[in-house]
Parts: sequence; structure tokens; C-alpha cells
Amino acid sequence: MKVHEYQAKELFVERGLPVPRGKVATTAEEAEAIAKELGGAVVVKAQVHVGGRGKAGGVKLASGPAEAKEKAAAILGMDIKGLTVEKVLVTEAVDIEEEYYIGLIMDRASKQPMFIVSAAGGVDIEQVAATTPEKILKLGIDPRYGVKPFQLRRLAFSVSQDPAVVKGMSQALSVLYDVFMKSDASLVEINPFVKTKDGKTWSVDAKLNIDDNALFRQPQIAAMRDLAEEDSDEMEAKEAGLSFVKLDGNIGCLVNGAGLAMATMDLVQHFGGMPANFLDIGGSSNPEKVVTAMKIILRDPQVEAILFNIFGGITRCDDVAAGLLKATEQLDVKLPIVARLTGTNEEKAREMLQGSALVPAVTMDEAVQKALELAGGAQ
Amino acid sequence: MKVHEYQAKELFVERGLPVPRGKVATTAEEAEAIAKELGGAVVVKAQVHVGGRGKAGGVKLASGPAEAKEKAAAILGMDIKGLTVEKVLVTEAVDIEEEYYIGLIMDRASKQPMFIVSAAGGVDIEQVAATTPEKILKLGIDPRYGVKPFQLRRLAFSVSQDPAVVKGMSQALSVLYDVFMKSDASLVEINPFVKTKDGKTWSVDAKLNIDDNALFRQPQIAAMRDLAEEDSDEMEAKEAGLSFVKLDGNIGCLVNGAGLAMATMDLVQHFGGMPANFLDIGGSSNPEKVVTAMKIILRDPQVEAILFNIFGGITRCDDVAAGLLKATEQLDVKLPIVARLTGTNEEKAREMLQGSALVPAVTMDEAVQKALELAGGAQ
Amino acid sequence: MSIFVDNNTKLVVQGITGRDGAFHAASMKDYGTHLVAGVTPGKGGQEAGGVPVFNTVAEAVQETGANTSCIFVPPAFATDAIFEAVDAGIDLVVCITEGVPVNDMMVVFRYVKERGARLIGPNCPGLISPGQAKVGILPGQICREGHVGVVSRSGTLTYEVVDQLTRNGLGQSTCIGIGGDPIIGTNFIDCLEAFEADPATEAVLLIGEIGGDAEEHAAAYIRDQMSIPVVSFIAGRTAPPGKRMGHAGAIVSGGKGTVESKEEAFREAGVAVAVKPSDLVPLLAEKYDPAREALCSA
Amino acid sequence: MSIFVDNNTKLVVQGITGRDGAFHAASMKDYGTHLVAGVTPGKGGQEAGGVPVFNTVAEAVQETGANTSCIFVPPAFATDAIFEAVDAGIDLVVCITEGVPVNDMMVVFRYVKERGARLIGPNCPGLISPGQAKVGILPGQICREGHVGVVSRSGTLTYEVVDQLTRNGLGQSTCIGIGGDPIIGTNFIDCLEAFEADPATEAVLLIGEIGGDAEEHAAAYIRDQMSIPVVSFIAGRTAPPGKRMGHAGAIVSGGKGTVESKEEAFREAGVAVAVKPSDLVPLLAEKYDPAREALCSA
Repeated sequence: MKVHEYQAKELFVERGLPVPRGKVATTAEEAEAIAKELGGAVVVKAQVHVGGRGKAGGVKLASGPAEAKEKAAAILGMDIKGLTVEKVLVTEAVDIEEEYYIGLIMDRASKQPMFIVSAAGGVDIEQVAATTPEKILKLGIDPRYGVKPFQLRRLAFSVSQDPAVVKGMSQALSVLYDVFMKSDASLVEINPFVKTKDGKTWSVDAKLNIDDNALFRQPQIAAMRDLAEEDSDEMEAKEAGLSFVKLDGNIGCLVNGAGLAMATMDLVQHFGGMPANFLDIGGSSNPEKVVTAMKIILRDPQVEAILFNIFGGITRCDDVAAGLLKATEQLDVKLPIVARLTGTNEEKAREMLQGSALVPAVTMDEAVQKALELAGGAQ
Repeated sequence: MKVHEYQAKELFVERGLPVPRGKVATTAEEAEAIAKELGGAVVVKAQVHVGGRGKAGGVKLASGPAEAKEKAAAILGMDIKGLTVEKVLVTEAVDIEEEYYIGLIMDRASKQPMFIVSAAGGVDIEQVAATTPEKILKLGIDPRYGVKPFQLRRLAFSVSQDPAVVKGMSQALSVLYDVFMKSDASLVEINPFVKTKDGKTWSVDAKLNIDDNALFRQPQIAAMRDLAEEDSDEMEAKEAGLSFVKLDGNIGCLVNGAGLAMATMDLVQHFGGMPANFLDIGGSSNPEKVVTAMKIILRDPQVEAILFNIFGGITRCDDVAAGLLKATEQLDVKLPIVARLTGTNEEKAREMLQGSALVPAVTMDEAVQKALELAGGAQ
Repeated sequence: MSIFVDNNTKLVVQGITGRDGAFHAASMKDYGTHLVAGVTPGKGGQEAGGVPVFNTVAEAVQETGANTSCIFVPPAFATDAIFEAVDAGIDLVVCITEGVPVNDMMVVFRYVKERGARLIGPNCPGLISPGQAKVGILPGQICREGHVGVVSRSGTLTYEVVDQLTRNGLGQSTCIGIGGDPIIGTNFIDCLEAFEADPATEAVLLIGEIGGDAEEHAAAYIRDQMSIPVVSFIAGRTAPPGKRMGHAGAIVSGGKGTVESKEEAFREAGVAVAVKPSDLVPLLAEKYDPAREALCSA
Repeated sequence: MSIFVDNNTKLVVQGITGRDGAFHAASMKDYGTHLVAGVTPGKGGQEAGGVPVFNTVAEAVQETGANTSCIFVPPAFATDAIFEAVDAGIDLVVCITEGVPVNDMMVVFRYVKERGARLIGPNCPGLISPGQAKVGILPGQICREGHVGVVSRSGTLTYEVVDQLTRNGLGQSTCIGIGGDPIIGTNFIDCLEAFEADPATEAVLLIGEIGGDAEEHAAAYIRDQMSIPVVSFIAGRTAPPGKRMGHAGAIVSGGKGTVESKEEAFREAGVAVAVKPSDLVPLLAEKYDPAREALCSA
């Protein structure tokens, strides 16, 4: 789960890390009022869960309240990479002298949190990593021991000898680690972390991604979820215990197991089609789950055929068949459905589906090819 | 440093651990008022930093306010193992059905916190350990990982199968660990931890000792220090950077280094005398420290001779000699002083002391023997 | 022969009185696994599925000599269950639970390693050595004794592949699902190393997916250290970047963890890469002739 | 020969720009120790006592090849300094600082061990291999090259004993003060083991004190593992129970850690026990004849 910049900053401020003063606005008038309250120049920043909002025009400087109102009006409602901007953060503009990148990620390979620090701040760190990796210092932290002051110093000294920067950055890195561990983050970053001309340091931007597996014990973070930023179909699927991701193709896929679901999608593409979605109905599925899954898929007008690919292990094929029959009864399904149900209780499932309009298939390859034919051939 | 039962319980309550309601009183009238507020039977408990206060008559049951006043009057001012009772804790009396011992100590051998749990609660655990060690379960906790729920359960299941006890004790053990680590404790115990007849569990008593080395980062705990319970000479010595412990003999000892100071005391006893104190003036001592040390020793009317045993390493013998001369000038020293100053700058020190009334000595043995002679021979 | 589980496996099921725990305990026992105990705190002294239930794993180990544990407890309790099993001296811990917080796993991983135990999972289907023992939730009926090792980050995709092997007369030494989370106890390389050392394993099928770089590391390992043939398939070519595909670990982010990168690594290492699952068995047949192997090892 | 420090010691002093650090860095250098660097965060690039100062130990190691560190920083920063030294690859860390929180040491101890480094102290005077190197604050002038190993929990009491050895013509291989805290990095047994293995050490003086059971464990080790003679003295017979005697670790509590218990353990192990410090040299002479040893090893 992603949280907004302004929310991540709240967590920083709770731990004593200085960030430019600011507030969130949902209207241009609110933005104007906040700018008035702050005084001086402000920055109006789109709060959306995508990177590169600066390049997309989602971040603007305003000299005062009137301009803040104007800029906010332009940014609110803007579409950035498919997401509509519903909120802007209006913050004091700070007089930047130096910009740094500091971040902490969960590193899969070394199985520990890993700090990333660079003097090349304010730009895309992945690009810096790809083009000039020598400008980046990485330091893994053994979570059994936690981060030690010497590690914070080493990271800070690697980019600056300025005592103000070393002190401010050490504190910021310490807060990053604290937020990371206490919030079950998978990524937390400040880009840029800046030194202003008066020798102070500020966390000007903030990014925080949370491990979905840990949300059950992070009520404060879970409450930060911005439903406007989430796909409603994905949310509905999650509620029902399904895992769903919308794609752009014509073949609706309904599979048990994430790996098999991906392999099914890939096979659709291999035979010249395009999957309309990733959908994993999970283990020990009950008929209701299948009905919900069908509903979500049928909402997509691009879908031309539906493909069931079930390998029964714990999932029983007869349960899926029951759900399938129930769904075709309840919902007005006009699309062709190919059903490949194999494994546990497959004979029973076959009997149940006999006489229905469903197109049976034995292998994955056969099932995908039939679905593509029924959808009108390869796209 | 030791904290009182009522203070330790405050730390428990902060972390949600149930303790019988209660308040501290310094007068019998206050105790009466607290008993009235609590209602029902109460227990009046002396708050002193010694064990075995129950046996000494420092813990009394009272049926109501009037009796609480009476019992408090009897306990307040009582002398328990040399300490005067200045405060009593007045708490609700609970209807005890089962008593357990639970504690957590810093275990030197395994270098980790070690839980100690026993079904033999309410009695001296050291006695239980000595006579019936099989009644005690010990479990060390690796501080890198912290205590895990399964460990709490294992400890609790070892003394009870009762779900209420297992749940209550697991929580209490978790709080003990938390208090231990967060307060830099060397020992924390609840004895007894009880189950009442209504099936609830309570921490009826509490003991908490803190690592002196960590007090600098434990302001909340440091503020709990009860000066009335501390020896004022020891406190004065500590302020001056000295380490002092009052003993019962006639030879005042002034030594640099804890090991040498102990060896000097032992040598006094070996030759038939008794040391009046342990005193380590520490490393790199300045003359002022020596003056303070002399002042403290001279306050003891039992002292008949003073013995300086200094092995100059970092400590320079001339510094000590200067302090010694300054002290004899400033203070009206009527007692004989034997000075054995050897090591760094010993010649210089010898020159400085020449012509003074101080009795020089070359070896430790000689110094101790001379001091004993001057004090009027072996006791 | 086989890897990790066999006839010497003595199994304790943590969470045996729960719905999933009870169901799969029975299934494992039916398969022939030596199920010796169950653990559910507070239910010590009871019986479940024909074995005694204990309050703690330590007691279960002491009373029954269990050496392997299979965990079916909710995600909030799974790391504690792993700690408990390892602390009690269990050698092999198989954690089926999905949804374990990743930051917990960073710490658990170090504990398991430090204590010299092996963890498989979490978020995995477990493993099966056909004809000997099954620890986990894989459907035993699709397996058959033989000489192909199967290792996979997936569950049902593994079944699909194992089923194809069996239908084509290719039995398995051990089939193991290592789990779909970003941090898992046993990685591809651990399994490859074990398969290479196992006299009964003559070829390996490796099923990877997008996310992380475990496949890339495995490729280097195969190139440098392995003599038996390995055939691979990687799922997730059509997954959009930045989106998790069901598994917490199946995500392409920052241009890393793509199918292309993994396939390239395998190809460079001389590992055959199947374009679709149904190509795996034919590809394997090119590299491995069970009849010939049988002759050679005879 | 000697143990832990010698001519190959390349020393970095952590806290070299502090009062104590500067004083003792100079003293160690004067003694002949190869002082190669100092560390004080924020003073990197400066010079102190004739050696370069770095911001981090990692830099100091990289630039100068330091393999040993001596720590003179305040107690609140000492554990961090130990972590830093070990993390930077330092083999031997000598922490002079007194007053380090004990709970921190529980964790540091494990870190040092896990990384295969050696920590001496905290709250110790350090060690000296006469004629070769001194790391710590022991007065070098009282030592003399020779074949007696000295290990002690104390500072000045060690000097007292070393002085007596030297005055009696008995030189030392290494004199080491392991520290007076309840948790220390290197214990008696570690030193005894090293002395036993050191060809230059022909006898050992062990100076213990009240508190803990390190002497009891040492006694068992000497009985079971050592061939060279050991003579001991234990301080604190007159210390009242429950009171710390200067050292955080010097306390008799719950009837444990008494001089009697330790002396009894030594006597049972066949280790000579001196009643007073001045008896140590005569006792040693009974067990060890340097002239004879010199003949034997010639």
C-alpha cells in the first residue's frame, strides 16, 4: 500500500524530523487560504500515488496566495498517469542550496533493510543507479541489531563533510529506519533531502510504501488508504479474498494460484491474444468466490471470452464447477466460457458441467486456444 | 539503583499490567484516607530497599480505614535492617488463591536476560533455588531477537494449565521483559504474582533494580531515586567521582582502583585489623578528590588510622601527595596517616611528603602493618 | 532417495486443531507421512487426527521425537510458530501460511540460519518426496516416484508441471514449492544444491516467476556448480510493471525482476528455457533420457 | 611471543582527540606500539599525535590497515564505537571506557562473537606485551619482557602484581586486564586458552575478585585443559554482600560470587591460591623456575 507524501511527512514530524510547514487542500480556495496562513512563496504539489508527477506538471511554485489558488486549480483534477489529482499539498517554499537522495528499501537479496544515499538528489534514483552507480552508497542493516549511529554517520559523511548536513541527515536516516520498522514499510524515501541557504536541513518530499501483509497490525497506516487512488475492482476482489489486476486484453482469465494465473496470461499472449486480467481465486475456493470473480470480469466491456483454468489440489474442481453454474444462472452471461478443470474431483466437475453451454478443455494449451477462437481469433 | 515497589508498579501499569489499586502514604492519616478511598480490606506495606520486610513486620493487613491508620502508624518510622520506613504503600487486599514467582534477571554467565518462573510464589526465591531447584524454570532470552510469545507461553504452561493464569502470566512476563529492556534493569520481579478466587491475575508485589551505568539515559527512573534510602556519604563520594562503601572497622582506606582497594581491605583484615571503608579514588585523580575522600573518611568516629595505598599508573603519585598535603592543611587531621605511594612520579611524591607527619611505607604489607600499629595494634 | 523429507521424517503439525491444519494433517497422514504430533497452545492433552496435541513444540519434540514441522497458523502468529519450532530443535520447518509480514521474515531468516535449521516458505505449498513423505498441501495423487527434482515459487503451476511429468512417465524425487514471498527460507540455490547432491535426482525442473533475482542467482549456480540437467520456465511475461501478481514477491519494479532478465540469465548459463509449460517435458526429454540414466546408474 | 597484541599490531585510537584518548595514544606510541590512525567523527582530515584522524573506522582501516582499536569515548558512545570497529573489520577491540550500560553489552557481545572479532573490556586497562606493544593504559615502565602471563579483572592491582614480578626478575609475555564489568568481551578462559597455546608463556598469574562465576569456570578449565602452572589471588574477602565494590561486576549477591567459592574452586582444581598479593611471587616460584624453563626450552 502506498501513502501520500503529506501522510508520510506526518509520520516524520511525529518523530521530530523537520519538514517544511504545509497542509492539504482539496479545492483551490483551500490552497489559497493555506498559502495565506503560511506566508511567502509556496509549493503546490499533487498528491497522487505515481512517480514523476513533477515532470507531469503536478508540482508548481507559487509566489503567494493568489498564485497558489491559480496553480491549485490547474493541478486539482489533472490526470497523471491515469490517476486524477484529488488533493494538493501546499507547503512553504524553501531556498534550496544542496539536494540529496536518502532512502531505505527492503532488499530481497540480502534480506534486510538497505539504506540508499546519494548526493544526486531531486532526480530519479533508479536512473542514477543505472547510469552512475558510483554516485550511490548502499548500506544494509542487520535488523537484529538495528541501525547504529556509526552507520548513520558513515552514510552522511559519504555525501558531505558539512557538519549541518551530517547531523541533519543522520537524524533523518535514523527516522527513516524507525518509520520503516515501526510502519512495516517496504520503501521509505526523502527525495530531495535538502540543505537550505541558511544552513538548515529539510525533508522536502516523502514517499512511503507499506507491506500489505502487515496492514493487519498497522491500523494508523491502514486508515491512510486513499480509496480514490485505488482501483475499485481490485478492492472488491481483495475483499472477497481474490487477487485481481486489470489488464487491457479480451480474454477474461479465472485461475487458481498466482503462478498458474500468470502462466495462463502468458499463454494467451503466446497464442496471439491478450489477457483482460490477472485473477487468482486462491485455495479452498467456495462457489461464492467464483461468482464474485465472474461479476468483476463481466464488468469489463473489452472481454470477449472467459477462460477458466483450474488445477484442483486443495481447490476442488466440483466446487469451482458449482460456482460457475451458479454464476451463469445469476448473471446474464452472453460470452463464451471455456472451462479447463483438472485435478481433484475433475470427473465430478465434468459431469456437473455436461449439458451446459460451457466449452470443455483438457489441457491449458487447448483451453487457451479455444478461448481465443471463441473470442474471434487472435487480435 | 533500587526503586520502590510503588514506583515499579507505576511502570507496570503504564504498560497495562493489572496491579491492585493503591497509593503511597507518608503519614498514618494519609494511609487512613487512602484506605477509605479504596474501600474494603487493605494491605499496608513498608517501602524500603531491603528484602524480607514481611518477616520484619513491615507488611500488615487492615480490615478498614481505622486499622489501616493504626498499622501505618506502627510501620512508619520502623527500622528494617538499618533503614527507616518513611513511606507505606496502601493497596486493596486481594483474595489470593494461587501464588507464583516471576522474575527476570541479567544473567552474567549467559550474558542475557533470564526469566525465572516458579509455582512456589510468595517466598524467597533464592531459598527455593537452593533447596528445591526443580521447582524453578529458567529461560534465557537472546536480546537480539527479544522475547517471543511462544517463550511466554512455555514459561506460563510450566506452572499452570489454567487459561486465565497462562494468559495473565504471559502478559505479565511480556511486561517484565519490556520494563527490563526499556528501563535498563538488572532485575525485575513480581513475587507473588497471584490468581484470585474470582479467576483474575494480579501483580501483588514488584521489585526493580536498575543498572547504574545506564541511569544517564533513564531520567524517569533516575528521578525515582529515594535519597532517604541512600547513604549520604556514598552519595557525596559518587558526586565527587569516588566510589565509597562504609564498613565497620578502624582503618580508613584510600586507594586508587577497585581491585587494589579490595585487596587493601583484605590485607587489613589479614593482619588482624578491620577496614573502615572501601574507597576508590579512581584514575587520573586530582588533588580535590583526595580532599573530599579524606573529609568523608574523617567523619567516621571509629577510624583510628588512615592508610593511603596508591599505585601510580595514570594516577600520578605527586597529584595524590598534593591532595594529601592540601587535606591535612585544610582539615584538622589528628589521626596517623600511612602513605604508600608507588609508581608514576613516586620520587617526586616522596620529596613532597618529606618533613610532613605522614608515615611513609614502601610495600602494601608494610603500609598495612604500620597503619595497624598506629591504630593501636590489631583489634 | 530425495531431498529434505523422506521416510525418516517425523512430523508435527502446528495449528493442527484449525480448519486447514486438521484437513491437511489428515491428508499428509493418509499419504503415508509419519505424523507424530500436533501443537495448539491451550489444547495440550487432547488428541487430533489420531495424534497427541501439545501446548508447545518443545513438549511435542520431547515426547515424540518430531524432526519436521508444518505450520498452519494465521499470519499474525506464523513467525512465532517458526521461532518456536526452530528453538525446539526441529530441523525442517515448512510454513504454509500466506501473508506473513516481510519485516518479520528478515529476522526469522537470520534466526533459522544461525540455528542451523531449514525453513521452507512461507506462503508455499510445501514439498513431497513421492512414495515417502508429504509435508504441505500438494496433491499427492499427481506425483509418482522417480528421478526428476521439481522446484518452484508457485503452487498450482507446480502441480500442472508435475502432472505432465507423471502423465509422461517421468517420476519425481522431490517436488518442492519454495513460496511466493519476497523473503523465503529456502531459495532455488539451496534446492539445486540438494538435488545435485541427491543420488536419486537426475534432472531438475525449475519454475520461476517475475520479481527479485533468485532465478538470476540460480542460473549462475547451475552454470558453475551443477552436472545434472536443468530445464526452466518463468511465469509473468504479461504482468504489468509495478503490480503485484498475487504473490507478494511477484512484482517487476524499477525495471528489475522481469521474465526477460531471468530467461536471459538461464540461457547464458546453458539452461533450457520453456516458452510455455507444455514445452517443459519435451525440453527435458532432450536433455535427459530416463531409460539411459537407469542403465548408467544400474 | 605473546597473546593478542605484538609487533604486528596496527592501532587505531577511537576518540583520539579527547583528553584521555590523546594522552594515552601518545603513551602507547611512546611505548613502541604501531599507532597508525585516530578516529573522531567530524575531525576527519586533521592530524593528532602524529597520525591522521578519520571520520570513521572504516576509512581508517582502509587507509592505514589498522587491525586493532583502542576505545576512549564516553560511556554513551562506547557500544557504538565497538560496533563500528568490528564492522570495519578490526580484529581486536580494546574498550577502556568505564560505565557502559550492561544491557547494551549483552547485544554487543553477540555481535563481536558472530563476526569473529575479539573484544577486551569494557572498563579495563587493556593489555601489554612487554617490548612489543601496549594497547590501553597500563604503565609500560613496570613491565619487562619474559614468560609469565598475567590476567586480571582489575587495573591497579594488576600493576601491583606485575611490579612485583618485574622486581623479582620475572618478565611477562602479556599482561591483560579483562575488565571489571558484569559482561566483558574476553573472559579468563579465553586468556588462559591463549596463554596455554602461546609458546612464550610458561606460567600464569590470575587475579580475580568477587562477583559472578568467571573464576569458578576458569578453575575447571585450568584443571581440564592446562599444562602450564597457574597461581591465583582473589580480592574482596572483606566486601559486604549486596554492595558493589567500585567495579560494576564486583558484588556478592544471593550468596553467590564470594571469595570462598572461588578459592575453593581453584584449590580443587590444583591451582595455588595466594592469601595476599605479596605471596604471589613466592607461590609462583614454587611452581615455576624460569632458569629451568629456559634450559628446557633452549
